[in-house]
Amino acid sequence: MKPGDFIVARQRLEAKRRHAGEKLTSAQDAGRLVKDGDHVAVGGCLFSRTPMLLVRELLRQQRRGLTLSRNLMCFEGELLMVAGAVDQIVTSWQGIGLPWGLSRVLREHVESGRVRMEEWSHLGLGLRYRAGAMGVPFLPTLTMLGSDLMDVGGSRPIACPFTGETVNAVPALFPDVAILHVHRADRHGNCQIDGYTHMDADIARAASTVLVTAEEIVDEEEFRHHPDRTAIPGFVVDAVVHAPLGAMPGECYGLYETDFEHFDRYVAAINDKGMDGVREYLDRWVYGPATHQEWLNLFDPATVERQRRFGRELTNPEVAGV
Amino acid sequence: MKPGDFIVARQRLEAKRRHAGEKLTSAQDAGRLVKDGDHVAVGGCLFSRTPMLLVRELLRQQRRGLTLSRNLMCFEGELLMVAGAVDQIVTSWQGIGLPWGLSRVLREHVESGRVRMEEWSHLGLGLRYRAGAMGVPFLPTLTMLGSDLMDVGGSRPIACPFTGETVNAVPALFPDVAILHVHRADRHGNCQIDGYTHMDADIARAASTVLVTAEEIVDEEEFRHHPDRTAIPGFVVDAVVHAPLGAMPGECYGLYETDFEHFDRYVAAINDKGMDGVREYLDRWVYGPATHQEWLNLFDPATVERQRRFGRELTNPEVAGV
Amino acid sequence: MSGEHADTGLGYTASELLGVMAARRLYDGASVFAGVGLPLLAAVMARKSHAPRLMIVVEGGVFDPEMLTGRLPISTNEMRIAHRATMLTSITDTFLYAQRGFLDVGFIGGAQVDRFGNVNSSVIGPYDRPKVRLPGSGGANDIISLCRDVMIVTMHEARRFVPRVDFVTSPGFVQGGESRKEAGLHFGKVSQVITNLGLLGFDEQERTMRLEAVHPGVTPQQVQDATGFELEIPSDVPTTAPPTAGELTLLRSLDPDRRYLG
Amino acid sequence: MSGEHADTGLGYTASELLGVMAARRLYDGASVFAGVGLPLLAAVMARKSHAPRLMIVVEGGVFDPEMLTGRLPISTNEMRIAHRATMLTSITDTFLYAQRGFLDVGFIGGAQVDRFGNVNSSVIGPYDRPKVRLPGSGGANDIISLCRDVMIVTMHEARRFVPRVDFVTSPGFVQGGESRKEAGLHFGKVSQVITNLGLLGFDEQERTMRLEAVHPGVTPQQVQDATGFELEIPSDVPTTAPPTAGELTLLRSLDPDRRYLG
Repeated sequence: MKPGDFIVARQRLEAKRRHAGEKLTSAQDAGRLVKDGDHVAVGGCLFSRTPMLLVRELLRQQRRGLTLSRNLMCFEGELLMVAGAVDQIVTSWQGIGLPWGLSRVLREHVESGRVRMEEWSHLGLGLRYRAGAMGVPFLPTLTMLGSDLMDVGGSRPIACPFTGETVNAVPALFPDVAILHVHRADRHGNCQIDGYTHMDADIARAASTVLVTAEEIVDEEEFRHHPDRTAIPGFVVDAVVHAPLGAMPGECYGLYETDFEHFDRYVAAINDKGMDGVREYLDRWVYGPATHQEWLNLFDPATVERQRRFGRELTNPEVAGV
Repeated sequence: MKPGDFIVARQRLEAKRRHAGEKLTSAQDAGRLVKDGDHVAVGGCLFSRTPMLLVRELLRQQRRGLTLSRNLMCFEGELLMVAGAVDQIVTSWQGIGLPWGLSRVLREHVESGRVRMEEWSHLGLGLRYRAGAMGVPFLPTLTMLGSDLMDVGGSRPIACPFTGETVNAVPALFPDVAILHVHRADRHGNCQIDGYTHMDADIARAASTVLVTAEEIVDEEEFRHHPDRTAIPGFVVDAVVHAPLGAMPGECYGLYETDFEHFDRYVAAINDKGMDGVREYLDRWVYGPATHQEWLNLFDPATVERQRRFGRELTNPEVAGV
Repeated sequence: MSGEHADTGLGYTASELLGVMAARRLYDGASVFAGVGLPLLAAVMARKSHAPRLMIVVEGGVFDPEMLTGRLPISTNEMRIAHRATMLTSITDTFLYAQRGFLDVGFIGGAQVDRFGNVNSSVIGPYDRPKVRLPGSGGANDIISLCRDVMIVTMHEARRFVPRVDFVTSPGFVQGGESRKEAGLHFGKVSQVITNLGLLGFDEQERTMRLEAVHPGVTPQQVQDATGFELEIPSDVPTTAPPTAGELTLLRSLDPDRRYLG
Repeated sequence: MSGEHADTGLGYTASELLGVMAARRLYDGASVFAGVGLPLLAAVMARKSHAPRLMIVVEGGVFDPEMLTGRLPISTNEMRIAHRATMLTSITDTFLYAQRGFLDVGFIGGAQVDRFGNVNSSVIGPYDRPKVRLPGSGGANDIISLCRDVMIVTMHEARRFVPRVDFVTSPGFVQGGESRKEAGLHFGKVSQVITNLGLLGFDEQERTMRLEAVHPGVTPQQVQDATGFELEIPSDVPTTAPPTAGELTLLRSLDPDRRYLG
């Protein structure tokens, strides 16, 4: 799809079999809705609410030629790059986090030309999703003007029709597929998110197909009891998969904190063995476990319990901060 | 301010004495922040969460030459028109509601040319506030194209720089003042809204000065306990006034329902006496009571209790609907 | 809508006829942008019968509400219409779902309709000094611009069905032909005009109004007589199936106080 | 930032010096867009001392958070940085508060800074086949474009302070003169570059970097030697007041594990 092509994007929505009923399905069936060459937008942000079950499913189903977009891309991007699933990433930042330094995976793949990195400012990419969510071809912004980022992704400086001032038009991004992890969903696809919402609500409306994993599958009554907590309405969603602890080793707000030691070990293996460190991780954590439960069984229960306690402590306002 | 002048709008924000502390004040002092000739945006929608204490204050302080904007304008617009406070209204619809027919007040003031009505589509006006909230001079939309509304308020059809397609650019609206009524606020101006949020969060960010009345003044801890419920952050707000039952005779979601009989009597008086019906209403309900409490005392306690019960019933999901 | 509460002599009123005809246009799994009044009643009725997974969306920021019997709402922005909703949000975001393409069906009314399906709810006479200042667009312009299929529901009177509306509040086919698309409206169209006399559609090329069906007991000539411009009338105009007893019973049960039905 | 943890020989490390100097720039009642690391520590420190009503905003959608001692965050998008916030929202909306003009102060770092205050955190070498692919802008471009006053905080090394950055990730004064404004950036500016050697600002006309102060024990020539282009150096360069014992005690108490301070 050409950047900003709101007409094709809407035609795709209209062409879809209308699907207001049951959305609950398996990760395998949800994953089959992704095709080789698709643009897949990943919800959450960095190591928060990364939809790891669907990331693993794309790896297990051996998708190829994907374009991957995410506002701050983390190790899920590295896994998909090393597995050869990705031709291009669209992001404002890629790494694990400051303590782990530059991403060797990113450097190897981009510097060699095997993967193209289309870089946007954080807001610039956010507005691209938002333009998609709004069904318009672009949004005007003041960010990125005067920078070399203007030329990387195809921003267009335009004259404001009212003031004559220069503003930056960023083209709408309409992903083929969005993959998201949320706190609660019902079988019709309604979703609740606790805490910060990252860009998930925009990504869901912008994408042609929306796949959601949820910590908990709840009854529709939960939504009728708290209607102002609904972040994504069901008619936007195509598939819902139950994935408790599904953002591990990252975090899910209020429920469990990121296990930073998991990333310590992951990065240490890369520093030790290069891309083979990632391949070993893939074997153990992605290709090994046949089900979500088998994957859960790989985590040390005491660690999981500790991360849950940390999550509760950090989001408990009774715990004094400075 | 010229339509869409984001530069002047931001200069006004920057020129304001930064004010991150105490915002709790009286209606009188809050009302003094509105000047003759100001553009005042009214929060809520129709008879929901109308900031009646501040509307009464503008009337009591005899503001003149106001431009009034609201997405669906209700009887607060009529009161201000009949009192001679308003030169122009900017809205998508004006009336009380379908059962009461065309607004005689609107007809008399607009047909005579005393008040100009700048009409936008409902979304069109919403996007003008949103553009203001975003700090950009305009937003593109597909609405209003092909209609005579394009010429009324100054929309501009423009060519999309990516697709070449025609989109409608609606200019940002930066009100001088926003007046809002919310469920809960703290003394630093943080606001919570229950249920539907209308356009209040956008209006607050778009305006140069923001005046809020709240059903309840709560401790900052309430916000730290439910941070994802905060609709408007304190640094956007200039004044907070405590106004329990402050949206009566209209509704406040979850707390009390609109007293439709109040509007029956109001409209009956207009049908009977024309504009004098409104003037008598002003005398009794606006100029008469010197304080918010005196105004509250004018309502029949049994009716207030009934409307509270209706409000609870309607928002209680345990009450079966069809 | 004067006359809408009059009995048609066939066991139902004009408003009941409009409600039933509107409900029949709704299909299971669809999302419908419904205003208050008959369209809302029609949507609830459809959900209670042939379209149980109909998603009702109301411009006040309300998704998938139920209704309390005897508490029919007066506006799109109140607790009565939000009862047991699965989602409550802002008004602007609600319309943006329509702009993105999520809303299948929309209903609007209006003071005047012209032969291209343009609707006026703004002014009779010139805009700046109108003879009659009507309430304004509200969401009507947005619904007709952004929803996939739009139905105009109105009483059929010659003073309403005018050759050219005084003011295009809500664009139907604008000037006919390709002019709607040329104005930038690539999506949505006025699919049908539902009146108390019949169902009207639009010529595929010219985009002028044509009669597609008459209701029981109505002749094509009666429809033409109640229309202020020349209608395209095919040689063979079908008659709609009359409201069934089941439809009427259901519809009436949803509005026992006859707040919308009169 | 190699060398940042080295003792300066004056009783504090380079990173402590940076933290204290950054904290001093913050004033009561201001809103500050703070990333993780030293800027966040500086903001918390300011709030604990001279700016109790400082509003900290974090791009992950976090307003006015507190911190748990010993749980300093690693990213702008996690529970550690959201602790006891008064508001949590979306990332895009958070940046839009900055675009509207609500954010007074922003801090950024970067791999390269040039004489116009442009910052590179994208690539060393050509964009398409870089010699070093750096992580990217994140929010740095947005902060420098949208906040009112922006401070660049970095270690002072000749390889960082280059005549022209390989890639302008975050525009300072672009090509100097009026070029930032001509590009459409009417607001915000790089007000100061805070390094371990001194404080630098920009000429009012040319917008080229100049030395404004040196830290205790540093000479202007040492600053020039650590800069890859010619600095404007006034004849009389003031020396900053050294971190006080109180400042250092407070700063260290906020990072007992020396996660940010090294």
